[in-house]
Amino acid sequence: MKFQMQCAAMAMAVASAVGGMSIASAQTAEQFVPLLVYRTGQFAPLGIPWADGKQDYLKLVNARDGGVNGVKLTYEECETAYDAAKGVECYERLKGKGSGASGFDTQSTGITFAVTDKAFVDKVVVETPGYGLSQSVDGTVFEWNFPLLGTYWTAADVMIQDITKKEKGSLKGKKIALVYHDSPYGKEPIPLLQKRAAADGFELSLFPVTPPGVEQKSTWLQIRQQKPDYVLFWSAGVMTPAGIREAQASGYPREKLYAIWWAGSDHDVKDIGAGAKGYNAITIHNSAAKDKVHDDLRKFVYDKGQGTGAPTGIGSLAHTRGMMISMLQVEAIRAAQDKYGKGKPLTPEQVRWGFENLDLSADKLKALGFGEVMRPVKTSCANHMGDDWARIVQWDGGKWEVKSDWYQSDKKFIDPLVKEYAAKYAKDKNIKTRAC
Amino acid sequence: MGFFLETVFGGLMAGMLYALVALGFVLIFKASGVFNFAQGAMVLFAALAMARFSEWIPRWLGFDSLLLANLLAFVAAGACMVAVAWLVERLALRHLVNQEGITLLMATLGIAHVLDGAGQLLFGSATYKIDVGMPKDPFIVLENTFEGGLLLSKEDLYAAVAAGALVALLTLFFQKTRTGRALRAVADDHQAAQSIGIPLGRIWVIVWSVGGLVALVAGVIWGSKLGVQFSISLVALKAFPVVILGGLTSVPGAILGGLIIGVGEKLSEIYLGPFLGGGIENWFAYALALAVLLIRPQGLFGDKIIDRV
Amino acid sequence: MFYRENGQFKSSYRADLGLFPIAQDRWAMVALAVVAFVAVPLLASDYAFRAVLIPFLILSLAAVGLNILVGYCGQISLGTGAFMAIGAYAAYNLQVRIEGMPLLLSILGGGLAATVLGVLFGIPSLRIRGLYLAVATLAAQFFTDWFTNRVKWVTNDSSSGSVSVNSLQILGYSFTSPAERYLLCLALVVVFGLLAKNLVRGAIGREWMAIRDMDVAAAVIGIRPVYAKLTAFAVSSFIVGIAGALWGFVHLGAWEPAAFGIDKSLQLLFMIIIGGLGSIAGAFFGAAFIVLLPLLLNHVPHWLGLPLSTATASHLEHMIFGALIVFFLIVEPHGLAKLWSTARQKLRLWPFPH
Amino acid sequence: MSARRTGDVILDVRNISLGFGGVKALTDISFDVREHEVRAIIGPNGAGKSSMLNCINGVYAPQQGAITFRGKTFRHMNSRQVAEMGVARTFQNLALFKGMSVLDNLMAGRNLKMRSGILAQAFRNPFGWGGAEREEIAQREVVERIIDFLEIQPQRKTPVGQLPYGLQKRVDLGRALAMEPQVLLLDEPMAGMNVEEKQDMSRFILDVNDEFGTTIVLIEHDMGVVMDISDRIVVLDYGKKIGDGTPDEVRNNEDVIRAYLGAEH
Repeated sequence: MKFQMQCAAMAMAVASAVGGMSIASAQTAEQFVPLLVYRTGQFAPLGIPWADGKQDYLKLVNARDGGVNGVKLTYEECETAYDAAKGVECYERLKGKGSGASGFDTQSTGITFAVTDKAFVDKVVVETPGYGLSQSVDGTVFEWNFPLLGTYWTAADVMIQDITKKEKGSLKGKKIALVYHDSPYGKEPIPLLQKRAAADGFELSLFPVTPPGVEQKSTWLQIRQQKPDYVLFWSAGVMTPAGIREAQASGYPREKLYAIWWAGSDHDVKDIGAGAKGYNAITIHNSAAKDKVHDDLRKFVYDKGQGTGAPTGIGSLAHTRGMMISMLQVEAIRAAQDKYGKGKPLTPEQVRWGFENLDLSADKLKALGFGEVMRPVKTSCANHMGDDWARIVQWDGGKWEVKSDWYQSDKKFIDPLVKEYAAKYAKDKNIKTRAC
Repeated sequence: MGFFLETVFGGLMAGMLYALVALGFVLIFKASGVFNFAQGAMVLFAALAMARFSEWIPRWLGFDSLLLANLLAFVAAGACMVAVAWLVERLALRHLVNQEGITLLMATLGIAHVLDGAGQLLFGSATYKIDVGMPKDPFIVLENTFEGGLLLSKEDLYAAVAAGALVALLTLFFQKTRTGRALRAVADDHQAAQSIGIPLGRIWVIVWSVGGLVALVAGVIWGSKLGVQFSISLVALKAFPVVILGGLTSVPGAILGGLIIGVGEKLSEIYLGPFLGGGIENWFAYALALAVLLIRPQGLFGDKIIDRV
Repeated sequence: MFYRENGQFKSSYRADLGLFPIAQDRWAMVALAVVAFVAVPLLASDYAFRAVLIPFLILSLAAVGLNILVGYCGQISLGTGAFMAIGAYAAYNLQVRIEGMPLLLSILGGGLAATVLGVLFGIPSLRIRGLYLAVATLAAQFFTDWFTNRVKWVTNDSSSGSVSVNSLQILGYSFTSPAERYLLCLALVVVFGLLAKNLVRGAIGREWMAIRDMDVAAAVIGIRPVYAKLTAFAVSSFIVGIAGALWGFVHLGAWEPAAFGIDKSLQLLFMIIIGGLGSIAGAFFGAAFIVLLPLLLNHVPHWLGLPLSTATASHLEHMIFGALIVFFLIVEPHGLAKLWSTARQKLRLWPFPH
Repeated sequence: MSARRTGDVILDVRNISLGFGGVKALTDISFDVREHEVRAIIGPNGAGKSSMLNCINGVYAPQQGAITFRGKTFRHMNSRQVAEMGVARTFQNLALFKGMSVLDNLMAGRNLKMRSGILAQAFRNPFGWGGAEREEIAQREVVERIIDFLEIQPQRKTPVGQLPYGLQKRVDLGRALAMEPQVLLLDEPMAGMNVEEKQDMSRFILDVNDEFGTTIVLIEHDMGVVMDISDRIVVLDYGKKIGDGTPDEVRNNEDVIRAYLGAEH
């Protein structure tokens, strides 16, 4: 029996050796950025523009500024198809490339779990802007995780804030339902919402939808029966259009729907068009807005025919988010270079320092062409999320319209949760927390 | 009461669609003894073809009539499915005659991989639109019987009607036409059918084509509802319990099974779900099927097996 | 030439009953053991360990388990993922709930938990047969998916339903480096592989195969279908459960229920069909094939320097993978194990054709 | 013949009726089998001969009647019990375990005799700890004797699926013998054999009957063989018993003749 294992070992030794050669081709002044993506499978419609955005921005930086202080950005995509095991394989394949992987945006909750566990050992950064483990905000425990700009907890909190505003400041006796993708991703906001419900006196009812969620009739029949005042919609992939359709079919007003950002991209509602009119989505960035970065992208990349996706994709919500994520990655590298030497390729540890000392002021963002797109963010050793800003956009049947001003989550709900869950994680994995 | 009826009705509607997918399984299993795991992939492939052709054809031929576009697209997609059927028979089935059922099942899983890859490669993996002008908004009936009345979705209604029509059509096809009779002959006994000169190969191509067309209709219905994307290949998982509940070899079984599962899962989710924390309809459908099998191991309408030694 | 049986006469049945009746095989095995336990740990890269060898070993073990049920006892199961999941979650619970619970015991516990579920879902097999049973086993799959997702207790009340295990320690020695983890898996795989081999070549194995080949005749010679089938389910899901625990603890470290979804079940079924039904060795062949093929397909464009987009590449990968599956089923329905044994037969007589 | 050795009734079948849905396979069949005798059941195809054996084996459950074995009476039999009581069986159209080697097929016949539990088997080892290995070897020796007796030594390790028909029939017999039965039910052991093979087979059957004193119940179409080797004969036709007695009695029984001629014309 062992013989076959041997075959495997050898075959793989060869494979990895050859695979290794492409590593060898990396020259000195290059910084490697691994790109975990899913352009196929269940979540491809979201994954494609996201991946395009991530890659486009790196191309832009190379084309426009010749990299970061002269250090060219190299990158390689690896298809995960949103599958944890595949994701781990990609991570293992890319983590050592060049001077070391600058940071993994896994694009998946499941992969984040698996990779987080290894990142502690391998000492590479896992950046999860707007997803991942909400408690990983706590830098004292999660040295290598960076849920920048926001987590599902901040998102849920902001939704509640916006609803409260609509309800003239009080949710007493209101009914709010959470219709969620029955997976860790979908369940993430529950503890925060329960805390909120207790504090604000609204009644929270939970409606899990078994993935993939192509069939949600029973869920929406229940919604129709219980008539909640608002529905928070934590969906993904096909579950989103399916849900909106059922909402329409059961006559639930779309204006009362609040979707998480992964269910608030153009492709989610485009084809439903008028049917989704009034559908609200929270966004981590000012998705509706265009800014200099978009023009630059056209000028330096797409007009040269080097665009990753179709030019029409530029400015779409997911694409912009992709670019923003790459921008954060690049700025982390820049910050790290300021400390460890301009124009030098950096080790993952050094990049980590950059992530931990991000300070994107309004002017800086403006200079980068993101001034209109997002708000300033500043991370620290203890706070790996930085400042979370989010706002509500609404689908008017043809495009997204910004409906609210910027919100910031209410720390008095978030922070204790973060502490509690981070402590639990540290205990489970017996990680000794760093002092900050 | 009103709500209960709504639930049942919703279940029936959903069940009709499951039945449609299940039908594909049954047809193919009857005639070629293959449990076709690729059915879902076929639904996806067909839907992608339909969606993309209806988008491309007008551009190629330079006209803009939605109806015409859809008609042509449907024909084109149908042709694709026939081609797929032909290839499947040529490249796989033909070489796998009288293999174990499990081997054939695995082969269809391989085929499913190929179809998934090919479909997304040819037609793309983003979300695409099928617009056959299905009305989306609900309407209310029996307002004076129940307060609030019964809220029904036109889309579901049309979908169910379409599904029903297709089933009727197929039944006619099997009962009346020569090919239909030949198909049934094959289903009953391969050797015998061959010996009276029915060409198995051709029959398989036909039956897989029919399976493909069923997939196409299912694809159009689901696609126009959810938009066409990879995930609609997963509706197949909804059809499995239906198939075994009704009996692998029974067309009426597929229909009735579909309705039973549809209603069963909705009722379970709504009236049982809350006590179990919800999200139970998926496995409940299988549990239901399993329960029935324990009483009738060959499904409601399947053929009975007697040991002979 | 050197692979010859002649001159080796068995003077006792014991000799003939040995695992490897042919001397050359015995030597080959020894050599392989040395390579597996010594050479590989020294040579292989991090990537090879973590992304290839460890998953390969664990999946091989799972495939061995599944093969006992499908290949030896003829009961098709599409719910293997469920048994892996139960193994993983049970092991996890034992770890977190019992202070100082030894890792190996937790893993064994995982196996036992899976055994219970296996026997439970094996009961229908006494009445339901063939493809009906196959589809019915999906009930186990989807129920477990839901169960692990919904019942907070299973995930030790983790808010999201995802769990993560703490460092792997046995008798105070902690397995951190990929090589150590590889050896841990290897050791367990060898042990359970041998136990499985013993079972299938013994009385119980014959009962399973008898049920598979001709259940009525089996009953007539006094084999109880109930006992044979349920033991098959029990042993199979025990091994699968162990594999599941390893998959969660060693390979993933932290996971969500989706890690043991239906895809895993089908993947494992692929392994045993491609590798060879009713063959322990086949399970390893199959695992190697299914683990390596995508990686190789995935590397090919790199080697050839083809400028394929990620999407195109993975679509092609999908298609080629599927095509190869069909191709293998056509050319060798009995799997790689059969090819392997035919090759050995030829080698035995080489250079003569017969 | 061996008639002189026949002892008292060992197997007694009383008023057995069996039907599938509407179809009557057996109606009110009664006959007995004496120890050490060779008892034949004959009759045209579809007379219900195999169904009769299936009832004795507990494969089918008759709707009426009872079967008495060594004084113990059963409404219907349970395959396991039947086997434990020492009734073995061969099958009309080979019910061998095709995927298994000749050796394993015969060893399977010994499984009833094997005691070591699943754990003992799992931890089976060359040193004989736990006893599984020792047991295997002990049983293997018995099986090898049968292999010698049936002259199939060269095919030991061949999967039975690959053996020629004649040999498969022998393996089928061997598997039954491996159970060291007191009663041996043979369902058309010579069907589809050429003359030599038939002679071999009859020789084996008689040897078994003489040497081990095994009682034999035999279904066979070849009248020559039947008349030669059997002590008493039951004749079935359309699920009814139309004759019972010594070869000579049966030979001169009108109903039987009619049935057979009828069956031929």
